Amino acid sequence: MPLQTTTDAAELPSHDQVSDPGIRHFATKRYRDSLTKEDCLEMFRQLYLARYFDVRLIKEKKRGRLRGTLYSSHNQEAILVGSLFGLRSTDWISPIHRDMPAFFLKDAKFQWAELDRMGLSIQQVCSQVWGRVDSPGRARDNWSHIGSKEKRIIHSTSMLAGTIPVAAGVVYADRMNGGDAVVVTYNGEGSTAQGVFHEAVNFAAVHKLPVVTIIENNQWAYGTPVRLGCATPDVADRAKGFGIPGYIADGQDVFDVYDKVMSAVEFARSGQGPSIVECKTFRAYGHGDHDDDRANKYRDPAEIEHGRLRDPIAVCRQSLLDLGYISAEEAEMFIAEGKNASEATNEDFPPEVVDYLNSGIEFALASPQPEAEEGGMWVFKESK
Amino acid sequence: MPLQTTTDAAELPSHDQVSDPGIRHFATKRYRDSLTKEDCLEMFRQLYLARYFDVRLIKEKKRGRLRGTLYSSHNQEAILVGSLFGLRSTDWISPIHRDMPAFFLKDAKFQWAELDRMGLSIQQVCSQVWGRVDSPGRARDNWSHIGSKEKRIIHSTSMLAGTIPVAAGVVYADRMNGGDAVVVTYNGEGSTAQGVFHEAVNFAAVHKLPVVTIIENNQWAYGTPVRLGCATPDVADRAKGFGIPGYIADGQDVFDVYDKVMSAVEFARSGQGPSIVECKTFRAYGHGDHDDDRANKYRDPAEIEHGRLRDPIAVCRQSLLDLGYISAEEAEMFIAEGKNASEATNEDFPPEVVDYLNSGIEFALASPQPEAEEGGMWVFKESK
Amino acid sequence: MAAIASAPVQTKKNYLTALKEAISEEMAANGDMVCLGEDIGQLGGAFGVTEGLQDSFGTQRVIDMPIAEAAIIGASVGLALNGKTVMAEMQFIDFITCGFDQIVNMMATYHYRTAGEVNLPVVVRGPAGAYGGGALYHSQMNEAWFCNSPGLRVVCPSTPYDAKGLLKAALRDGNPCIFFEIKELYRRSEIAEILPEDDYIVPLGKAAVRREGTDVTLVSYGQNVYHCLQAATELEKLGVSAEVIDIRSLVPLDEETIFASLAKTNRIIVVNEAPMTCGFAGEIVSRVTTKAFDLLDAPPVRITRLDTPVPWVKPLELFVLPSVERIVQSALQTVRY
Amino acid sequence: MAAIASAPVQTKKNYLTALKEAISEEMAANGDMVCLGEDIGQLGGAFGVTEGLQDSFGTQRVIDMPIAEAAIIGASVGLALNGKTVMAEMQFIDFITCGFDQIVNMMATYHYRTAGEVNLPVVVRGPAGAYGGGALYHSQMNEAWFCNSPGLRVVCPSTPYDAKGLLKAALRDGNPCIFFEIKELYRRSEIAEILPEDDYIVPLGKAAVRREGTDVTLVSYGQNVYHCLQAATELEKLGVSAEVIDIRSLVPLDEETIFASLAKTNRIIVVNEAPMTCGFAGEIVSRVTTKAFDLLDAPPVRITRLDTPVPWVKPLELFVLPSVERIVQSALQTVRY
Ligand SMILES: Cc1ncc(C[n+]2csc(CCOP(=O)(O)OP(=O)(O)O)c2C)c(N)n1
Ligand SMILES: Cc1ncc(C[n+]2csc(CCOP(=O)(O)OP(=O)(O)O)c2C)c(N)n1
Ligand SMILES: [Mg+2]
Ligand SMILES: [Mg+2]
Repeated sequence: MPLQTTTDAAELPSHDQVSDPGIRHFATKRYRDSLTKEDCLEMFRQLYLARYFDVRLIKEKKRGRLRGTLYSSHNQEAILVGSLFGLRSTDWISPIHRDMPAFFLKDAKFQWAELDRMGLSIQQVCSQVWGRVDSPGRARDNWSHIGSKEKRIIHSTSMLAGTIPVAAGVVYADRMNGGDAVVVTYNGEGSTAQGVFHEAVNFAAVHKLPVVTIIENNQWAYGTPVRLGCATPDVADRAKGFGIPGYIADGQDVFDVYDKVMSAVEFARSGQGPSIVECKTFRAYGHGDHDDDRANKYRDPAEIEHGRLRDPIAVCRQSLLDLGYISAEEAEMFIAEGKNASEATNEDFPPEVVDYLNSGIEFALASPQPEAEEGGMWVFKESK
Repeated sequence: MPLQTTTDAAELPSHDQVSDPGIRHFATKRYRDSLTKEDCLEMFRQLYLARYFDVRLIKEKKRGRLRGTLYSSHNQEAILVGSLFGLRSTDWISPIHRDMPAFFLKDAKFQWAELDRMGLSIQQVCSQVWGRVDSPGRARDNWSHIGSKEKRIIHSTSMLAGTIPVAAGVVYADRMNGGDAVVVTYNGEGSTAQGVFHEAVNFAAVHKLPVVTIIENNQWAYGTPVRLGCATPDVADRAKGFGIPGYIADGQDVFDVYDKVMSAVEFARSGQGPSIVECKTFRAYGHGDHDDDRANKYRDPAEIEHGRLRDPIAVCRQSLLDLGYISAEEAEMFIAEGKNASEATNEDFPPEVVDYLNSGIEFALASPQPEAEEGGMWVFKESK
Repeated sequence: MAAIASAPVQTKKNYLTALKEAISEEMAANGDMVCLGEDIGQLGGAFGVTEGLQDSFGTQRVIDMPIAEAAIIGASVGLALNGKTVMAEMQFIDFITCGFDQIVNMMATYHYRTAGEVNLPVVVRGPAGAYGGGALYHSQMNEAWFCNSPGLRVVCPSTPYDAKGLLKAALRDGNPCIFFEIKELYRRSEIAEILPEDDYIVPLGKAAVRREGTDVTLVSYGQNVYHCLQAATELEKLGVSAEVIDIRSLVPLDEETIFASLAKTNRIIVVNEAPMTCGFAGEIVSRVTTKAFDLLDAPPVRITRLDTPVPWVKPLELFVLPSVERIVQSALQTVRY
Repeated sequence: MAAIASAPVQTKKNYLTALKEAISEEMAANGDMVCLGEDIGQLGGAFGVTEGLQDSFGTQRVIDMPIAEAAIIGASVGLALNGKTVMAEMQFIDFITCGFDQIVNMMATYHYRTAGEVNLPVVVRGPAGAYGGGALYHSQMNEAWFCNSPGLRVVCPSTPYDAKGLLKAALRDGNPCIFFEIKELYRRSEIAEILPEDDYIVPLGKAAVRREGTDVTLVSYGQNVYHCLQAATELEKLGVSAEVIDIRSLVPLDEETIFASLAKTNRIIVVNEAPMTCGFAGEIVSRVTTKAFDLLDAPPVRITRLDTPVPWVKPLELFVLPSVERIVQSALQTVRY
């Protein structure tokens, strides 16, 4: 058992033996145990990549190069990296506003520097961010509202929790076709108050559909604390109302997220149905970049400090050190944790990470804006 | 302890001591224990009244005197009588399609034969059924969609579960005014799949609003069995997703319903928040009278027989016998149980019950239809 | 015997049967088609439109859904996104409000925001319309909301032939469609008709001239077509020749047929049972006046429901709805203008 | 010092401040008023419209709601049913779709179905409108849905004065109201103005003539009023005198002011940034052509958003929306007709 769990993990009976649905705070360890050294280092790199994407975009925005709101995933990257790492190319995902890196991290295992993958390419994602024609949606909708039928990413609207029923339909169709795809949907804890969340998870529960609903519990929904949106001790308790498992993961620990999400994913894939995985984390900044200043008013400084204490990069690095996967010197090469965009420099990140994003940005800048006339196109598919 | 519970009731700690919200299958016995002989006999009479209302309306419809669909509450009357009996005149209710008798049973304790009460009068209810101007809504909307601000009954639309947020708002306002009113809302088990059910109960849970949500689990939502709408073992398990208590009552036993609902009501009244009370019952006929024939096809005859075995009138009578509140002779005077409208006669019901309804019907038949022009009125309140 | 088998007696079929045939034939022809809705399986639907469908195609392709309209629409989108053709039933079209966001924001726009990568062959159909005593929540014609939400086809047949042909066309069109069925026509025997044995469709965006005339054009759809036809009969007795157009599909709209009629009559009355303000009657009036102003010899007329809900008891209900008499009176005024 | 205190320098106030003042003044005057919405308390709302409100009036009267629009509307109905006056904020008006059923079926009809026993003083307000790069879900003008749903007031101010006066009027009106705020105007300094010290309202159903003219009438509301005014300025240079009407309230609509203008100009162009089909531009065109046909010397014109969603990137967004240029060109054509 090479990896230490950061939580006080207790061995649970295997999934098939768990008959009473409800919270499973701790999944079995078997999924994280099967990660190789290469896997672990890859996940570490991906954390840097997600962080760098965020830091860089904030810089670009400050330079006036970007339009729209930045919803930072700073301090929450372990959820994306850990949840995406174990997916198969046939699996679907449905990220939300705070999950931009998910688009290129999807199915990035071992090949995140390659261009052709089951996720979107960094070129496509950057083209979207810069509003260019090479965005997969030709920049018709903004920011995180991209996706790809081919790459199995569901396009969200702004309406929170709105993709969960779509996700359920997608895997229902897959199951009809004899497939074994799973869909992983992402939602903030605040979004679990939406009616459609309930309708969709309930439907999935009734039909035992392979829908994994990740709750990124970053304690805040815009300016509203979790206690004003949810009265259960844990947001994962929502699962009890549907008769499905609810897992709780340490959202700062990429390996714990991997563990719990893979438990949920394989539970789903084996036909046992949907589940909820609450990943406990903390929103580092404002809701969006426009909210950074105010977020320091409606949130207690002590709470912010505490919430940012366990940076996912640092937590992962410590695990790798403990495992002997990196040396003390290697560990000190790139210290990105805790640094806001204004403090971080390219030197804080592995060069391949910087190069990777640069290649995307360069591509995007060379891509033209769509022609105005496109605004009038594609309202309907032309009939045969 | 004069009353026997029909379920295997275990003593629970008092409400204040219950810290972990979740299912409480068995409430304390104290509420039913405080019922007097007079109370019990009154509830027995009210069961007859609810049943007679149903039987008589079916007869009237067969005679071609009524328009619209009849949603029979046959076999489910104990839920209405038991839940309404303990309410105060300041409390609100929100019944649905299957709960027509609730309108006149509300606050009927000791005075159900009087004309002026906190519920609607039988004259008003009959005027609504016959589409007359003396309906509290002047027969503008149909059947169960009546109510009264004055009598504290929320008007439902057809959209299932749609009154629960309204109920939450009503008691929020009451609490602001320093009141201690509780609202009791009624919903079928199928309706718990609606998004608005989730949104409203969640809101109530967050604010500990005195909202008691009764689930009439009659096993069927129109032509769909409960298992295709809900994946939890009990529908009351929905409560766990909100962090609130979920009670389960024997919906055939008026005293058990009274017990559990009063537990929920007093829990709510004391500021501890909302809860769900699942009353297990069985829909005797079709979804509506138009569905009677089909309901015998999509439902197993054995299931129907089993579901109708414990008629609430018979169950109550047996309790009264056991308690010595009625004699064996008295017990045999009115045998209404199990009888469909075609079989039942006025002789099967206590004469005061028949008279009571007759007075309502007579009144209604003397009440005129609204004038056509009223169709164009009251779209807006005229501005000051 | 052989002769009888080869030339069966053709029976007239009602509107409901026509819809049933459209669905079961499409299900048989397209293995990738799925139906979902409340009570559509074991029960066969509140009105029986899907009767027998689950027996024929199984529980996987004919899904009894929880009472959750947003989930029904959202799941339909997901099914279509992953290659299925979907028929989603609203038990009454009134309940579509509970899945409204999924319709106008998720489904209607999917093709647009993916620049054409994704198209969704989803038909959301359900019983609609008043005149039956259904009161506020079982009588609505809320088609205007969807006409004002770009990306949706909006269709409303008035005959069995059209019901079948338009539903098939909608299911094959590849775009999301809100399909308004007039429940008061479901079993109306007077309009039953013999349907073609062979597969056919009625193309979306093509109006039908139900009756030719020269003095005034009555434009309508759904149940009101019959009010117009009755009015035309009465008007004939009064010496007025009315042309009756059934537009059948609102989005896309066949403007040409309307303009061609107007070129003959120079007078137009639009009849529709939805509330007037921002309803589709106004849309037709606007199209005509902005695009064919010179054809008008008299002001166009809207005959619609008053701007009220649909009340329950009969006199009130009829008071707020278009009637044959209102059409006749308006037509007389218009031709005398 | 005393002089300064008694005659403070009056500062111009923007649209947002005007709204803030309306709400806080009504809250102060009416102890039975409650505000609810997402993030309206601790945060003060996404745009700051309720900034400071919770500090002044407490958490019980200024409620931070879960992200649940149906619960927000439904709870508003309940509060109003039990005697409260309610301001409910949609974080963006686009999200009203998630509470749509509660609005059109529960709230709009309550007065009607209780034959007047219950009336609901609920204003549902929220930021609306395009031109700001908000893309499909932060740009909508979906007022037509509500105009087609009897029982709702529908209001859309374009100036700080009106924003304050109309919001107060709506809160006192006693009927449910959907109040469209134009977020692009929230902080536009050019339109800031000095507001009366004393309490005032702008009555619902009264249009404002923003500029007088004789050749063509431009009718609009919200942001498009400024497009019309700019177009009028350019038209003046070209020798065309345009009258600009800001209707301000859609339901009820001040037809008289429009007809009076038309009596002068005999030409009308309606400008509106919502989709064309079944939008409010069509409603105005229909009212004019059915009720004031003889006043028209040229076909009325609708200048609206194309029947598309609002796309994100600027060139596309502007392509689908009404522009000053489109108005000018149309006006020139119209006067030459
Ligand atoms: C249906 C709906 N209502 C309101 C909003 C506005 N809104 C956008 S993000 C947000 C907060 C979301 O909080 P949470 O779900 O916790 O996700 P987080 O932003 O914290 O990651 C709100 C209220 C929305 N997008 N959709
Ligand atoms: C939002 C909505 N969707 C669908 C319907 C149609 N409908 C009316 S009653 C009913 C079944 C309700 O079942 P349940 O909640 O179990 O109540 P029961 O009739 O069994 O008492 C359905 C589907 C409706 N009224 N509202
Ligand atoms: Mg959050
Ligand atoms: Mg039921």
